[in-house]
Amino acid sequence: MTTIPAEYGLVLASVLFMLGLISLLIRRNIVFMLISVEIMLNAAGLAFIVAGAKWSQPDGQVMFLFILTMAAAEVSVGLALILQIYHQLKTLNSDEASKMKG
Amino acid sequence: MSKQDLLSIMPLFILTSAAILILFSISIKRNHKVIFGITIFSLLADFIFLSVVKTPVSWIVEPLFVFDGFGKFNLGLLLLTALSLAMLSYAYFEQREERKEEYYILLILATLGACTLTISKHFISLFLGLEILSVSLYSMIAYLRKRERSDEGGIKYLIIAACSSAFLLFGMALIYYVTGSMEFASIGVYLSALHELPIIMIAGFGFLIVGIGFKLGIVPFHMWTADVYEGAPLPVTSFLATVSKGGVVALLVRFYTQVNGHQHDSIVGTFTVLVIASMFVGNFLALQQQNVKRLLAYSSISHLGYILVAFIAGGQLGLEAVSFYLVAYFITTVGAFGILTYLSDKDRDAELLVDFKGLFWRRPWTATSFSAMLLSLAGIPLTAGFVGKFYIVAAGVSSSTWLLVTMLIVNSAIGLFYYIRIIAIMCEKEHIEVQTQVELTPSIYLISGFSVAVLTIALLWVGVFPDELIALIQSMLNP
Amino acid sequence: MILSGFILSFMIGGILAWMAALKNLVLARWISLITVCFNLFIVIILWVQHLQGDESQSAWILDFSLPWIPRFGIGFHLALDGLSLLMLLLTFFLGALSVLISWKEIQHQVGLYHFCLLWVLAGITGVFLAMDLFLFFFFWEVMLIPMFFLIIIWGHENSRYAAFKFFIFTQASGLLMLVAILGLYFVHANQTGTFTFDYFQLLGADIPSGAAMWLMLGFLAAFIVKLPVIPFHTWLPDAHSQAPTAGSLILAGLLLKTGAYGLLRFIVPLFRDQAVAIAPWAMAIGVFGIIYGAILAFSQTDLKRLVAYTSVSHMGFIMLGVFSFNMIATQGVVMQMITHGISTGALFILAGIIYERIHTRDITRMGGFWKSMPFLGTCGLIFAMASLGLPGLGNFVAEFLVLVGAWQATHKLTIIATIGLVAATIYSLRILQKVFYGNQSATHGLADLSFREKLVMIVLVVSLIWLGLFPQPVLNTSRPSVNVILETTASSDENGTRNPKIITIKQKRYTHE
Amino acid sequence: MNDLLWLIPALPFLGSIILILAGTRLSKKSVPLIGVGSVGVSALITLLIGYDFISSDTPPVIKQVLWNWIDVAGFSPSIALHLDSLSLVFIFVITFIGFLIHVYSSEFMVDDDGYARFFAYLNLFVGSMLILVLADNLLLLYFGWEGVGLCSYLLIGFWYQEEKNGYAARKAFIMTRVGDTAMAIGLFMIFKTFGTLNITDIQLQAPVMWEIGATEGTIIAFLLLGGAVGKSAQLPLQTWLPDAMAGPSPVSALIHAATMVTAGVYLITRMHVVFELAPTAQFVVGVIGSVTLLIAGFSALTQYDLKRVLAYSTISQLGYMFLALGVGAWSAAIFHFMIHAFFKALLFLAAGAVIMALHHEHDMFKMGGLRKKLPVIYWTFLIGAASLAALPLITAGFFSKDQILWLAWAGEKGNVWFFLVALSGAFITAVYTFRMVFLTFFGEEKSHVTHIPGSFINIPLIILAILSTLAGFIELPHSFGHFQLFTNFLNPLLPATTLQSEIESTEWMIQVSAAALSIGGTLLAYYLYVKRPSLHAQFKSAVPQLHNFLLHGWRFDSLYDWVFVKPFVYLAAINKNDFVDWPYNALVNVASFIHRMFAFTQSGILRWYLIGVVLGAILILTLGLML
Repeated sequence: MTTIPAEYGLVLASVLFMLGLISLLIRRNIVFMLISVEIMLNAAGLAFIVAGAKWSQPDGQVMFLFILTMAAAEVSVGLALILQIYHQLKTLNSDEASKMKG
Repeated sequence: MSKQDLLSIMPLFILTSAAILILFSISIKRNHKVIFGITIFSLLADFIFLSVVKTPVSWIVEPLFVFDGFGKFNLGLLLLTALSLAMLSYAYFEQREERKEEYYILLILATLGACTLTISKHFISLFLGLEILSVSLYSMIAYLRKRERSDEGGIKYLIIAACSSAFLLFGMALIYYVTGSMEFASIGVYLSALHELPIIMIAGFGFLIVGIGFKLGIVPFHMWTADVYEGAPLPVTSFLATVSKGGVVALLVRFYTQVNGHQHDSIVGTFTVLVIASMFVGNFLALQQQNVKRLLAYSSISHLGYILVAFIAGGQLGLEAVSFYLVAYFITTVGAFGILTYLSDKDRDAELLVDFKGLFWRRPWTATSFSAMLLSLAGIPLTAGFVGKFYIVAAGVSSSTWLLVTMLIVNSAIGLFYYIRIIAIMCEKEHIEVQTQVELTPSIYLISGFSVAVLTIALLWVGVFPDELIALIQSMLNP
Repeated sequence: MILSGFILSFMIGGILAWMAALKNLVLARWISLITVCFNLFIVIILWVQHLQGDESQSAWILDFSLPWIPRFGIGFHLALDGLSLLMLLLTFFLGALSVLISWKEIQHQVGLYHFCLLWVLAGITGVFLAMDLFLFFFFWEVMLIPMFFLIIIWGHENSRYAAFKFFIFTQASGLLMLVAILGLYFVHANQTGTFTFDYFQLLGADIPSGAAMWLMLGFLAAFIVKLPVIPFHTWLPDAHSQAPTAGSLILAGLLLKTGAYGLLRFIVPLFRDQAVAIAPWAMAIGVFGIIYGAILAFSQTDLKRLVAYTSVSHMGFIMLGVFSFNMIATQGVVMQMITHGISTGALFILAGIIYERIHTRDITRMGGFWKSMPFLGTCGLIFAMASLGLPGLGNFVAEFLVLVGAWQATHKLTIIATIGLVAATIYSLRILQKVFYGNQSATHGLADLSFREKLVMIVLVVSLIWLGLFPQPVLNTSRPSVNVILETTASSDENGTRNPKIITIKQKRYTHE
Repeated sequence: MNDLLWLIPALPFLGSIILILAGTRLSKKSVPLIGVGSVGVSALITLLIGYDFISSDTPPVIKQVLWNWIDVAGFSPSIALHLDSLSLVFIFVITFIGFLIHVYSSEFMVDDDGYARFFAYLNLFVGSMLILVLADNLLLLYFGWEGVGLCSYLLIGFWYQEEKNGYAARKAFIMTRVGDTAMAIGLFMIFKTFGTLNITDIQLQAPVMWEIGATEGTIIAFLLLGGAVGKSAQLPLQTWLPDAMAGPSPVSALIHAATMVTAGVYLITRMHVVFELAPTAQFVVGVIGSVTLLIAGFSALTQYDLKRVLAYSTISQLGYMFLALGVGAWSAAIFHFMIHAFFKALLFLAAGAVIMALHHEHDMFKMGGLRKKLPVIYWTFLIGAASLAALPLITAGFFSKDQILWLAWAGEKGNVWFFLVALSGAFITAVYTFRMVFLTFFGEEKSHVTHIPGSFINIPLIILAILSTLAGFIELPHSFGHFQLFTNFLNPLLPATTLQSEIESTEWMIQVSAAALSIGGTLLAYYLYVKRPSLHAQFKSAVPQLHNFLLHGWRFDSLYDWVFVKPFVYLAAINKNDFVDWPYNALVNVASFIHRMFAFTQSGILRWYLIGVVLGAILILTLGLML
């Protein structure tokens, strides 16, 4: 059977990462920003898996599990915060949340 | 897992169990005093354990942790800082209507994360520590839910932190991809083999630096600092400024030394640029800042710059300088924020410069100790900050990194201005009418007052007789 | 032990005064007065003993040393020689006066005031005694903070600006010195392997000339900002004019002297060849300062500002003297440090007294005060004469010695400097003209001096005349230390740069001793 | 007896100290007791010491070291007094005339509320002047030199309520100070050369070290000359003296006629060795003297103010002395100094009395006809004037001036130009002197006398009048008598002037011409101001510019004003707030600008920060790749 070269995986991961990053930059809605961060994290996870596969070690996948867990925790806190923000600002536009500056 | 491993790792266990204990006690009955007691006790116990129990000089728990003098020193430092923060937190949260108790859990967990960082020798432990720290910080920053700014700070921190940790992870992944190992030491071995870094490696290190730079709040990842500092409750702000940064610095030092980065000009050069930028940007941002919290945030940016000067200078002296400066900086910062908490009242933090007008005549002692803190930040003799700065300059001169030393000098000259500006405002003669004291028994303030006093004394003591501390650091670093 | 006693007594006295002020203001004043006078008394005894002692003894009179920060080889090392003895005399003398003159002037936060005052004195004392470079730097910085508070809390209308300027100028230059000190430290360590900040050991270090130049510039920066030398003088007029009277007195009388002291104690012995190398520039800039300061002084209308610029002018003589490297000039510099301290301090006190009466420092609003304040007038006359270098008063001896010595080194510059005396005449007489001559402008509430003020004035006048007619004790006291300083300079012609001027001076000295 | 030498300067100092300290508390009686008494006693001691001095066959040199002033690396001037025949003459004049003037002042100033202050200053002056002439080293001399300068400043500005007095005083001090600066530099050079400032040593070493005309010697001589010119109000530093008349008349008499202004003469005579080694410098001395005497003489012709006439005449007479020094007629110069001290003091005191009598009227054209009203003043003034105009045979002035004329002609350093200048000067002197006399005392009365001077004013006048007649006879020219007490007295110290060969015979011609000219001048004055008073008015209207030009002392003041004063003041004014400060302020502004820029980046917008992070990442990557 043919194996996919590791570089491809890495490229895919980086593309994914880039996508996440760009959407993070262009999105105003905080929820979407959160989602794009998740994409970036998963991209990193993918990169780990690829690397692990390259060296045929479990560590990459272990790392991926950790990342998932962390992402979950992050999202939960994030959503709670977003609720609070919505209560106060009545909007999810991140640019509105700029009371502090200077 | 050997008994030795257990003993070594015990400090982390103690913290964890403390957190769980608090969880239980909350579920039984909410009682601020008790919770507070438990927190203090556990942190204290942890510290005592650390300092009393004899463990071998350097013990490695494969593959994640290493317990050497440096780690232990920073561990102790972080624990003490967390302790003093906890003591300051009591009065602060007592007068606020939100539910206070969970705060302590978060505090302990965040401390745990920071501690993990200091002793980690592996990407996984690094990642774990970092995330424990971050996640608990998200909620700590936004802890005062009623406060709009608190939430705003929280969300900002959350998004940027997540983004940066994504960078961090991706960087790790890349490094892992190249080297096939996630352990610092073996990465170092791999690197020492080749003299020219491959591009992916550079990218990896770059992303790593992004992640770490964010946590340290050095330029150009500094922008969140001011807003978050301002938004967060004061104890949390000081936690951000001290414990979280301290842990990361310790990690950075370890990683840097183990992969011996100072061999690679690209890394050194990058750091140099970042450091110089941080010093300048931090100081200039602080120059005419009207909000003390933000001012301290900006000044912390430049102070991180100072620390990293010694870090780049490297060598034995550099390492000592970093540790010493961390101590001095922690004492000073905690003290400064402690005084802010001490002055804050029910509905708002004392953060605007006008709150300090004529403080010398209203509260001479507070003002005196606050100006001591500020002078220490400015690096004026009789204070710990001076010796710290001296140490750093010494390190820089000894390794003759003249560029950085000159920049350091220039910046401390600039920095003088805004520190003494606060002092000047405190000296101003016209008294503004003393605002009505919050309806609390002063006994609550005793704790924070006490801890501030202790910090001030420590500050001056270290400033005048730094020798004990230096001896301690040396004994820890090079046994 | 006595030496650390001086410093400690000031610190403790300051704290006591602060405490006492919570109960009773007069008590606080007395405490600080007694502290200073006690030290003055002790140091006078030391001096008398020293004068009775034979000439041949070594330059160093007392020495006190404790380990402080072994890690860096920093010791708490104080030592006293003739030069520092004189400086201490001056410090305590002016210190006592500054307590006396702020007796009535300061009514606000008396305790804190005396605390700051005494701590400034402590810092200055430390600077004059420290024989460990780190310790020196430590005290160098310590004396600034209380001074800063003195200016900003008890200063005049624009005190904040002045205080900032003062603080930042001196601090920034001080940091440069810190770097230089560390550089010297490591250079010495690399050569000998012993890490130490001790003055006497560092004297031994022979530094690669390239590095030495930079290190010297580092030291120089701190000293010439303090002195101050054009173009680093601009902090001085503001600080002097805004500070309370005692503040100006200490600034002019003592803080500037720390700069001069530094030049003598560190620049010349540590970096002989480099000092010789830059000497022409240093002298030129000093001479320029003499003229420039005089012209600016002439144009001022704020009395204290005027006096401030006169001290810019006078400090030029110090630059000129120090960098002509010979006995006469250097002795002149020592004299100048003392006499300028007294005479300029006196002028500031005068300004303060007038300010207390008419609440302005603007000389265009003064005039004809001789009529109502003849005593003050007489004193003012004498001080003005002192500052224009009238023979029979201390400053003449100082300036003449400097000029005679400088003539050995350079003719052109000395001539210009001497022309500076004319300029000095012009501004000094302007003070008298505007303040005491003419018709009485402000008649209201011009009582002549109170007993306390008279006492201060008389003490000043007497000391000036005494220094003018019997300067020899002072010169004898400083001779051994000056000898030491110059020996090192002179010995630099055997090894390294040959410098004709120094050789001639050496011959001169030996033929006459 | 000679051990009392130190008392001579010490007593006046003591007196002034007492007066300063106790001043206001003393009564009108006791003030003059101290003030006059101290000077009187030192005059007495002077007489005693002088007696010893003369009676001892070989004139001794008394040296008295009081204490060691400064001693640094061979620079060791001490406070030491040195009395020889030259300084004896000076201290005699100073103490004796000083005493008379003190006596005079005790009445003259009695109504002034600064009575004690006046005597304090006056004593201080006498003390410093004595130090000046008794000093055995140049530094101590400089001490006295500056001291008298100070006193002159104080006394010119004695009436301090008048702003202009203050300015006149300041002018005097600063201008003399300019000269002093030159002198100070001279001292530096002397010390560099000889390693000492002791006068006798210098006089001994100088001939050894330099041959005649040595550059160094010449420079030093010129520098000393600078000092002398400043103090003695010679060109180009003469303009302060006329303004100095703002002081009370006794002050003008003592300081600005008899003693201080002659300090320059003293200095040059004292250092005559140096000047003899520097012919150029000495010649310049002569030139300065002659030019000054003419310029001042012409200015004197046009003055209105009685005292200003006297001031200009003083300048002119000092010019004579300088001329004498220039031709190496040392003793002649000193002799003229002494005589001049007598009659000029007399004239000033008399003028002061007149002015007081007319209630502070200075303008001669408002006086007149005082001959009857103030007989004593009139006669004494007349005698003084005669002596100033050098009317032949009867006046001391004749003999002293004649000697200078003769030596200007016959001395080997003299020449015909010096002589002619001196001769014409004599004529001018006679004219302005008697112009003064006639305007003041003749003609009809223009303002009436308010105050008749008492005996304390009259007696000194009479004594001085006697002196300025008889004192001349101690020194008679070769042509009749050849009786040279004074010259012989000074001789060992001051060498006699060597004459050109076989010129002796012409001396009587000189005297005759001088006598003729002075008499002629007197007559001319009589014709102009008594016979045909309209004439001088016509002259005035004929050439007003010339008249004003002379009236304002050849416009030297305006010249200096343009060349020195205005530029200085302008320079000071434009730089009042110190342009060195600008760069620092600029720095501050730049800093705050940068702050605002950075603060702008802290927009508080989340995505903005994220962009920051990303940019940072890019930056780091590029850095990593580049480095």
